[in-house]
Amino acid sequence: MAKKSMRQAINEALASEMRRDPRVVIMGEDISGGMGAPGEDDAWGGPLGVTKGLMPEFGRGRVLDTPITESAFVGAAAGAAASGLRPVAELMFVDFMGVCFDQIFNQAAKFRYMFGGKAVTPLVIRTMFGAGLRAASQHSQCLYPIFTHIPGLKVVIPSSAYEAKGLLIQAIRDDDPVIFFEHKAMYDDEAEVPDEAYTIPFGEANITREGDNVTVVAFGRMVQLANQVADKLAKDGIECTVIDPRTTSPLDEDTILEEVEATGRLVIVDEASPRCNMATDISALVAQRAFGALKAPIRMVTPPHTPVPFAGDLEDLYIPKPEQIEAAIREIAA
Amino acid sequence: MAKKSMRQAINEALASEMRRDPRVVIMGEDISGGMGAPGEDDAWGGPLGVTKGLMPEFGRGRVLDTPITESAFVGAAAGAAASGLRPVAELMFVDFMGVCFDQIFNQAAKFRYMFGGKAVTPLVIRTMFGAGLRAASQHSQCLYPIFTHIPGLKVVIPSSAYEAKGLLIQAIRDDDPVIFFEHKAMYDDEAEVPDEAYTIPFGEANITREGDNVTVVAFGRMVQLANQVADKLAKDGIECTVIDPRTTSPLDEDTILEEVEATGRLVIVDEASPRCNMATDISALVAQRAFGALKAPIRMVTPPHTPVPFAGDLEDLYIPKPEQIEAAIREIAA
Amino acid sequence: MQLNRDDLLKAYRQMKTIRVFEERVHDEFATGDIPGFVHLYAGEEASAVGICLHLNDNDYIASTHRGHGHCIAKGCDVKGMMSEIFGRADGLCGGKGGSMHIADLSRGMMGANGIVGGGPPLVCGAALSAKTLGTGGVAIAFVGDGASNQGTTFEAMNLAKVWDLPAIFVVEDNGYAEATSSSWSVSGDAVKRAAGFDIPAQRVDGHDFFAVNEVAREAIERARSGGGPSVLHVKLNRYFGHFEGDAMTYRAPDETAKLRQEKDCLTLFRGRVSEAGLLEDAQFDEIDRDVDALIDEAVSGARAAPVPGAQDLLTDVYVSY
Amino acid sequence: MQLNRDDLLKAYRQMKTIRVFEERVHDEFATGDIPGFVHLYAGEEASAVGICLHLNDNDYIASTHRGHGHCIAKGCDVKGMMSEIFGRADGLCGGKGGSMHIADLSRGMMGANGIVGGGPPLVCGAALSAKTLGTGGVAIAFVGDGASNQGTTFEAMNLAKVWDLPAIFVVEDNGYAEATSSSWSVSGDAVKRAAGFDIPAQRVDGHDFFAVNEVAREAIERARSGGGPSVLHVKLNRYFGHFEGDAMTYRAPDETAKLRQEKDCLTLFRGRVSEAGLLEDAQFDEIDRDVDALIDEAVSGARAAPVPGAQDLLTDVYVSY
Ligand SMILES: Cc1ncc(C[n+]2csc(CCOP(=O)(O)OP(=O)(O)O)c2C)c(N)n1
Ligand SMILES: Cc1ncc(C[n+]2csc(CCOP(=O)(O)OP(=O)(O)O)c2C)c(N)n1
Ligand SMILES: [Mg+2]
Ligand SMILES: [Mg+2]
Repeated sequence: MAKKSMRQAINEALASEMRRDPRVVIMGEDISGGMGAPGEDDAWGGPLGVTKGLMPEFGRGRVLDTPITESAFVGAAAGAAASGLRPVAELMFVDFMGVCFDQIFNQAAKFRYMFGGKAVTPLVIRTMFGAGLRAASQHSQCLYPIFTHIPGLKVVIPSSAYEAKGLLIQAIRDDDPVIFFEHKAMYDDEAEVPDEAYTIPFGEANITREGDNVTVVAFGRMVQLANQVADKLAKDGIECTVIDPRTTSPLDEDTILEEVEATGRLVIVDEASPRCNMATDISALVAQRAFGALKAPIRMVTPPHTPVPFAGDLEDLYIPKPEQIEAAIREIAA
Repeated sequence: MAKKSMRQAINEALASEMRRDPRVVIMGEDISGGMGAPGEDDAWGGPLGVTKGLMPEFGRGRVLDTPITESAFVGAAAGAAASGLRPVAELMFVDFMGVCFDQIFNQAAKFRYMFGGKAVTPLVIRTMFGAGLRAASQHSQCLYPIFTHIPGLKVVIPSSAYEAKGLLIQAIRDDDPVIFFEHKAMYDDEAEVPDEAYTIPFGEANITREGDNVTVVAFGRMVQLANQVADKLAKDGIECTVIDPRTTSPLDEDTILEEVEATGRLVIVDEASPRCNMATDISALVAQRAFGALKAPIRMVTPPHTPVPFAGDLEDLYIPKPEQIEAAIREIAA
Repeated sequence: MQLNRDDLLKAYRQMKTIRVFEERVHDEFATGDIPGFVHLYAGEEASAVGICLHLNDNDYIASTHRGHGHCIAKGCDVKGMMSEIFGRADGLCGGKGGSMHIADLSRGMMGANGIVGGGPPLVCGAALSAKTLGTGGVAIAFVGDGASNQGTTFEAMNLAKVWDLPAIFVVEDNGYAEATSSSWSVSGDAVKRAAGFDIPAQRVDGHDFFAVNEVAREAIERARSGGGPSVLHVKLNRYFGHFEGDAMTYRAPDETAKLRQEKDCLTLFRGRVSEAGLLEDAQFDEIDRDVDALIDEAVSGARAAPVPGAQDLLTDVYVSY
Repeated sequence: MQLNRDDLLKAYRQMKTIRVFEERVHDEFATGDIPGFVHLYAGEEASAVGICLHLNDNDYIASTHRGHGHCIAKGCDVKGMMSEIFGRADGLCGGKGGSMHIADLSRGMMGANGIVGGGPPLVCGAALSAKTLGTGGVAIAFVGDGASNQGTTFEAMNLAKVWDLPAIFVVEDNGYAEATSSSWSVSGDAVKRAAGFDIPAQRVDGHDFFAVNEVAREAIERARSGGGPSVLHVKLNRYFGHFEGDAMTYRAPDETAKLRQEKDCLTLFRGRVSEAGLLEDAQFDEIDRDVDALIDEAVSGARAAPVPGAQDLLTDVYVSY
């Protein structure tokens, strides 16, 4: 197996599903790039090059660049999904959901229920999230708690290149609307990624590390940080179980509850804004259903309740840091 | 003091602030009604008559009907707030936030932070929420957890006509963007409401009932249900403290923590979808900061993770019911 | 008139079905037995029927909150619709959707929609499916005058043109959005706006079935043959309030009475067809009787049908859990 | 030409300031010391300056992600801007906003905006404030060709017309939205689209300061005197990539070089003004020296300025907590 970047893993997932199923089409702003322009074709392949090479292979009929018109093309993806295609739409930054959320949460997400179970809407929305690139308040948000809140959506947050490929292929084969969160600071992160297609099922958490003292649940890029910290603490005799839920909706409640039953201690690391986020969601799950096992307060490591600041030093203070995770674990492990 | 409906209480709050401050303007679809039409002026006063009578008193310059164009007029309200007016925009149903969320969460909510503390955006958005009117999936949602998630917004949920008047006047006088949630099934609910203007501060919970056994936190219409259940249980010797936080952002954490310290038992009643909602938010607060006091698992009473169904019997099953609240309290009170 | 007798019979039957359906829902609503918000299409029948007569199950439409007429014209089962409106388990959506969410994807009906302007983007998608899968289908978004001001509608028009989709946007301008006159809320008009996108557009009298049918034929043929999107601006009127319960004080006192007398699309249709000697009174009367019986049956069926139960609350959120 | 010498001097100084500012940010970005996404306005100066020359601090503008030029033309402090772009505590936004969020409400600059199409609704609000409070002000939204397809832009145009607001929508059509040509993404054009709303519109060569200044004068006078909104379609070009780091492979190889040679707004301005004998070379040269010195100072000031600290992270979320 070769080391591949998350960028390449996602590209491979798209290519393999487009080869496999002619109903898979992709769309988004500059996902190929150069429409109507005098220079090169496929000039961009998305702003970060993730979709590069797909248009040359699959043609403009299946790789659809769009005007800047998120409501129309995300809605078009929803409508296409309900009428026979399996579209993968790219919402460049999840921060842009505010101009097209209706088509996601009131249309795609609710078709099946409102229509009495008769609609099938195999829509995937890929989107970039997260802080760390000095992209400031309107290009750095996580927002997955908002999507997790909405019944009818599935929400996926891969924590590595390997996870990204398997989860994206699963997302494309899934018959429900899925929103797929790609951390913008992770595209160059490498992992062993098989060349062939593989799927990782939704709602099955990945236990990346086992230990008896503290359970740590983390999402997306925070999984990496949690693992680093756990490695470090192991040297001091504090052994952590680290859980990557992979999907926040559906959520693998059983694995989380079982692991908390075993350790009695829980830290949750969530890069999203702290109110009504995944850290609170999992805290609540455990405080309701594994209360008897808890030996210490639950600890949440999140950013503060502020927009994401621009200046590098402020942004670094904003994002959850290994030291904060470590402090939280130590505090309750003691 | 006279008994007044929540409809009238809100109308009085708007009228009193419009009299007091010429910068207060209101806008929304048919908030007066009849623009360009051959029949009566002020034909609607909003779809439920809440703003009736304001146009005749304040004129079309300050009571602005709009085309169906939520992005434009909610954004206009934000822009007007940043440039000298104090607008109150009506987003008819909060379910429509999906077509205008960007102007709320990326623009109004973030101005102050992004601009280094130099913007003041005294914007109020009034909106209808909640189930119970057989209005189906796209007209019955709560969605306040989404707004609570966003730094820079204040989120208000009055639980009675009295609360509505005082909190809305506070909202209009507040210098930050506020979203004000009116439960559509409560407009006819009556309470003693003073004729004169009064304010209820944000971030100060109301303890509607005191008791030693169980703390119940509820929001909006659920406060009424919680009080009913508490009255009933008192006869069986189970004494509840019921807390109405009034605002979910800012949240009066201290009152909640103090009361849980006292009772050691917590039930949260939230009409919003169960994932990443206020019930999880408060569970997490308590599991982190009052863990030592907790004598029993936290219990959350919420609807299921489904869209709101249309048929009456299904909707009644969907909405949290007194029996569920009672069962949750009894379970942990024992 | 390119229509044969069968077409005329079908058109009349559909328009009449919509009319009787809506008048009956109006009456039943007054009994208090229909829950929720109900928006009636009566008066606008020539638009839905005139347009959908050109369509088959391969074609898609997206409708609005005022969706009953489009549903019937697109072939949705009338009894299933009535049951849905009453919130019954045998409703088209199992009672989970109600009046504002009736859909039948198997007939190409993508749903009434509770969100003003919700449909146009969806229709771009259905048109894209048709184009990509080569089904030969077209997709039509019905929007109101009010919805014609919503950003989604403009975006969808531009996208349909840029992507060269077999999509048609029908602006049903009934003069009002709730209590607001379109003469105030719509600056410019739908035809000029279409010109802004280089999209061919036609204005048509929506009381005149034949006029609607004809402009729709052109637009649909253009779409089917790869000629891209069109806009139709259909001027018409609604007979009832915005929703059931609306006192309509914003309208002139005699407005609807006059419209019913002078502009009724059914009366105009019958008059014109009779005059041309294409159908006989007996044929009309037979349809009238059929339709009355059908709607009676639909209402009594709906009233007798079971309501959904607890077992239905949690299903249909996802295909796979 | 209705402009006096002071106007011409001011216009040249501002255009030159923008140009040197942007060329310098380009160079500084290449050193790796400027964080985040930076979009440069070089090449488009005649638009911002030609328009904003008519404005005062009572007037508002809303800008885009490509905001530096609008900021300078609207009177934002150049040193504060540079510090902001470097993320320093003395930046116009205390380092919290960065290039995409520079604002100064005291100068009527409502912010660059990271959301394409974010500005037009805000401008309706500023225009409403002006109208309601009787300030005599106008409000101008700058949008790109790409943003001209966003629903918010259309909605704002209709609302401005329906509310009869002193608002102007300037579509700065630089031929591209990221890597996508406006010839492909924009069906119709901005002038035709304005006609769809019955809004007066003008197309203008954005390389020609005087042409821009003149059409802007008309539109702004109309707005100030209660004549309602206008649209300007300004055709121009950007010299750098969409953002810093863009290799611009979608453009023709010699495209920007040719533009700089043939269409440069500064060169055209200087040539025309010199030819008419209105200003002398020495005057231009003096401004050039001033501007170079100012930008040098701005950069060295920004580089030397302290960064914001932990105490700044949690402030400025709310006015009251
Ligand atoms: C996004 C959104 N805004 C507002 C509403 C409330 N609403 C429902 S129908 C309606 C009027 C629609 O008018 P029009 O498009 O002309 O359709 P008509 O009712 O005349 O058929 C409004 C404002 C809504 N459902 N969705
Ligand atoms: C809502 C939204 N969609 C997409 C983007 C990403 N984006 C930033 S700038 C840009 C291109 C804008 O093009 P145009 O409006 O022509 O302005 P220009 O860059 O040419 O000045 C895009 C797609 C965004 N910031 N916001
Ligand atoms: Mg209408
Ligand atoms: Mg451009």
